[in-house]
Amino acid sequence: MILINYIVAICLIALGLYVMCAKRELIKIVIGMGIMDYGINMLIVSIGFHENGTAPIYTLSDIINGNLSFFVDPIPQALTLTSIVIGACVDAMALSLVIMLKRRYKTTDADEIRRLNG
Amino acid sequence: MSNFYVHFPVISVMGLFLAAFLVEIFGNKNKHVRYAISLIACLGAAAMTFYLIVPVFFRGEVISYWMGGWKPEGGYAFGIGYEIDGLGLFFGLLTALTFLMSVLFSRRYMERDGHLGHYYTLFLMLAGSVLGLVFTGDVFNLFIMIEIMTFASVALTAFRHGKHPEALEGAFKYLVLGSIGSSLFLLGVALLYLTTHTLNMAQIAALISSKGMQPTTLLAFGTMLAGLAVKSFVVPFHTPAADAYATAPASVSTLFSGMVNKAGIYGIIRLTYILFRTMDKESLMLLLSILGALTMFVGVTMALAQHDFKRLLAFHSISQIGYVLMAVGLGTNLGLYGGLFHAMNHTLFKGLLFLTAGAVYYATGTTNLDKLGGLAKRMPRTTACFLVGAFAISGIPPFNGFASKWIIYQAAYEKANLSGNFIYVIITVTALLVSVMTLASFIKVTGAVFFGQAPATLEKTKEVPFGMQLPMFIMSALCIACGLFYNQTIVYVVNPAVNAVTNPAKYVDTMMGEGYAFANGIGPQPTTFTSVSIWDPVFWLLLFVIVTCAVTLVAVSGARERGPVSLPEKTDSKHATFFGCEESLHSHVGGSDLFWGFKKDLKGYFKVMGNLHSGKTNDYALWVVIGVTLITLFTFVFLS
Amino acid sequence: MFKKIIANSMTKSPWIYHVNTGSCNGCDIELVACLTPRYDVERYGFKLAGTPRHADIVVVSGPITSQSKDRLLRTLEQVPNPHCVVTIGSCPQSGNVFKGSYSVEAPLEKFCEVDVAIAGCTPKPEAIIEGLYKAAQILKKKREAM
Amino acid sequence: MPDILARLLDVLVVALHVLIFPGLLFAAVGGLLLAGIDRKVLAHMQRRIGPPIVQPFYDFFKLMGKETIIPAAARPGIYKAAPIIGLVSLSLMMLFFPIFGHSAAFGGTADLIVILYLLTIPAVALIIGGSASGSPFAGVGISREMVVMLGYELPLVMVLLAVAKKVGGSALVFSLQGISDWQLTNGCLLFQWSMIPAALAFLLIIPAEVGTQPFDVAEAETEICEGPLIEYSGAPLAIFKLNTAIKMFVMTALFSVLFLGDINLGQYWLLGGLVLFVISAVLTILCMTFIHAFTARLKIEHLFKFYWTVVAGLALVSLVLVWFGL
Repeated sequence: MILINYIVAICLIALGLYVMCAKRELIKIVIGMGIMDYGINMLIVSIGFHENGTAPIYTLSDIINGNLSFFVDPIPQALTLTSIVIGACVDAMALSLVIMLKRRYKTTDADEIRRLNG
Repeated sequence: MSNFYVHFPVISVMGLFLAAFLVEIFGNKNKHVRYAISLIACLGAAAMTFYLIVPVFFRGEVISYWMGGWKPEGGYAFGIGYEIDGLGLFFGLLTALTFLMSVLFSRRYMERDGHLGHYYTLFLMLAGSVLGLVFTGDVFNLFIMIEIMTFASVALTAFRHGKHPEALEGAFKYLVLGSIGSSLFLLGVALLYLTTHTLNMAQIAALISSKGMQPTTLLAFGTMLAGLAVKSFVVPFHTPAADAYATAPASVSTLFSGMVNKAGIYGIIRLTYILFRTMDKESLMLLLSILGALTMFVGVTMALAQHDFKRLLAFHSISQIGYVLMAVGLGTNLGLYGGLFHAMNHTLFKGLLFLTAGAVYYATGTTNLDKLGGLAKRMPRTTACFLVGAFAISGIPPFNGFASKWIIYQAAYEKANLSGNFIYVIITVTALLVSVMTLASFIKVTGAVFFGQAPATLEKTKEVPFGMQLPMFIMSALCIACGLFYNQTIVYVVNPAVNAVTNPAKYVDTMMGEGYAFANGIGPQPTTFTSVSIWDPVFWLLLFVIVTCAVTLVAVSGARERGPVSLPEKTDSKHATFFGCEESLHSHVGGSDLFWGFKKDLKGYFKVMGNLHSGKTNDYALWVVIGVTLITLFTFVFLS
Repeated sequence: MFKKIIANSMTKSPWIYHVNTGSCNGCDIELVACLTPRYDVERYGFKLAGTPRHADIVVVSGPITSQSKDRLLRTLEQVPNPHCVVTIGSCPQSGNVFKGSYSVEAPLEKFCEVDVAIAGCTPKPEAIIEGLYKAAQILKKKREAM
Repeated sequence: MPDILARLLDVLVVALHVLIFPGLLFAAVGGLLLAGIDRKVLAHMQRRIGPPIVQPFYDFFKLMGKETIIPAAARPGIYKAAPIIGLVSLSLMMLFFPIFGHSAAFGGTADLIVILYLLTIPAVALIIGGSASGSPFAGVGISREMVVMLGYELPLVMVLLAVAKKVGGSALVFSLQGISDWQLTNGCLLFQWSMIPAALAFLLIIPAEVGTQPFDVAEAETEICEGPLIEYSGAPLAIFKLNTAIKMFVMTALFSVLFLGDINLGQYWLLGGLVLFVISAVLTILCMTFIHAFTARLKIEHLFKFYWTVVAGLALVSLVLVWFGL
């Protein structure tokens, strides 16, 4: 169950990287960035996942008994939330840059947007 | 209130972020208000950072601060902690100095642009994020700061897209490649959390030290290292740096080279020396040194082929970061001293050079080497500052670049001698050679921009206003002072940072409670600076001045016997440039014509490099993916 | 003391800058012949300089064509003081066989002061050496008068 | 009171060292004489009589007496200061060499990397001065000067590293004093067979560093009118010519320090200076005059290729041999 999460996450990251390397359309490159982000988010959520875990509510007696492994780790979820927000911002920024590039270069083909070379 | 200064780091970071929003709210209309807010925020943050020198550098304290008072409980750190040791403060000082100079420069430099409210907002966010990055003691917080930094950098790169559409292109590449780097870093953080269940750097260091390296930890290390390498723009991740530095406004380029790529180097040092403590592995040293050597060579050779002032400086920035990485990667104390000192010097002289490039742009409206020329007569102060920067970066004694490079060469060759590995000899030779090539390409800039004959379009060029000269003067003075008094600089500024790096026990203890580090097997090992050989630039300069005085005295006393000096009064043919008997015309040897012989012999190499730097986002992404994969695989295979 | 040393040095290291103003190359070849091992003017310290800024003696050959007149005068102005002007051959002195041609401006005396004129078409290397040596002595006098 | 007198005497001795004996005056006179010897021997090799040995002195004084024309395109300050900076740093180089025992003002505080970098100052002064004069010929000249520098710097670096490793063994020795001390006990480095390629490479570097034919592409007076020096006249030109002459002396003296060791004649330091001068003269004739006499000027790309293949190859051979303990 958890293994498949990891496999899917790695596949998503690889897919994202592949899209960034191989697709010439700028919007597709941005989509690749998004896919890679989702892969990593999935990985982080899976790290905190716990089979049959409960919400992270515990009492003092649990701490004293060292019985702390029955709940899902909340920190990775917090990390994921933050990371999703950041990812969304980055994608928005990238798309706005694509719009400006389309206006100035009249194209969204990465092969033609190469005035800075050499 | 004896230790009121523990609040300073957090106030300075938050103050910069707060000011960023205040500028956006109040400063969009009134230019005085927005500049006042930015200047006060920068001055305040810088002053607080500089104040921390007293407790951290002089008294050797490590300052810790828990956000919201969430102290560690039961041996686990839950809250976000800020922790300032010598290393963090060292880079914090460089950051503070850079944004202070840049904000002073920005007032006049940016006056012709619109939307300056946004500019200062992003500027302050960039400054705050880098300061937060070096002060934070939490890995995830580090990631957030990296993301804010990338975000602000990208937006600032594209700031002048109205006049220069290439800025958009540079920004887009920077964003795409930067996002790969930060995603990888996040991946590493997640993996690290999987094994240690904490995000606090001090605790991670202690736990890894006691548990040893597991495969997951190793993978985390590999991906984090690769991510930070992308952020510090080492080869093969350097391409977005060249594009972004070249197209951003010069004040922003100063920030980039002065603090953004230093942030990556800071991360690498923190990661390898303190967090994972993997610098005792020969293979990692080899990896970092080779990466560094490759970076400096590729950077400098690409710089030789450039036609744009700022793009050339950008490639030099990459090349100098290679020096720092190589020296730090040697894993010896001397290497650390050299590397950190060079990082500091790089901030000084490269910041200065970008400022002069900005001044040239301000005065002439272009940075194309083939269109400039003869500015020395029209902008004498800028020329003088540029020469200081150029000599410093080329390592001409007695400027600061020489002192740090000199230590780096010694460190590299000593490392070669200790390890018996011939690769380090090659690295040493490369480092020495790159220095000459740096000189060569700055000669090219000097000849193409400041000396020679001015084209007709630049006849009316005037010196930049004093507001722009002041930061250049300060940086030049610091360049000369750090070169002359390099021993004192090392003892008072670099030494605390090196001690913090080699002695992480205190870092862990301050955060997690006394004795925590020792319990997890981190012992103290303080270090002192010992150079292989001696050289006293002050003495040399003294002798230089004495002899110069003597020569001048002889010259003055013999002035009657000597031939007369004939100064040009107006344009007459006696003082015109000799042109093979013809009337002298405007003729200027542009930047692209220099080094013809050199380029012809290495035609193959330059052709390949030119093709590789194709400018296509996909190609660059491929470089990054290949590089990242190789680094991760290398660490995974050779470090276990 | 230095004044004397400098004045003496003037005679011992005159550097030559050679301008051809439409010469048939006969005189030029003879001037170059002076540098060869057979005549070796370098033993007196003579040397060919690459630019008028380094020159002490400007050697002019050829009949000063109209095209080259301005260029010659411009070059002469760029030579630092003290300097001498030496003409080789008859052309710059009189115009030689080209005299009266619409495009020839000789003699050179019309435009500037000539210190030594070496006659002949072409003068022998011995004569050229003698002339240059005399020019070097004039150089010393000019220096002393400065 | 005697303390102060003793201090004053010390200062006076240092001043004498700096200005007269191993410093400015000695370097200048020795360099000019070397240049004279070079010209005389060259003339004899070409079956000429040649100028007198003191000819460079005449040239120097003559140029001092000429008018200095500062061209309109030049920056007067840099134009005048560049040659003096070159002269002073070159003459200070002589103080670094531990050739006169410990009488040298710097004792043993110099090291190879410092020397390597100080050697670039005169070249940089020439380049900056040349480009400050604003002539396009100078532009071509400085670019060539820079390419020549790129050419010889690679082998020079390798030679110096080989010396440091050979002398140091397990602990590196960068200091010149250490190198000459080692040679006092172990004999000249030149006679260590693994160092012979390095010595040859160094001999080939000297003419490029000084800029004599066939490596004088930067100042080729027949094609680019003396390159960086084209607009120079009068006293600054005289000092540049003096710099070239001192460079001959400094480079050959560096060779004798690196490969022949210390000339320490104790109280007969004047004799030591003479011995050094004789060695320098022999080396000058060997590596500059001979090569000058039977070669024509190289093209810049050939020069660069020559240094990065042949000379760097020689230096590399030495470095590898030394590295593997031979």
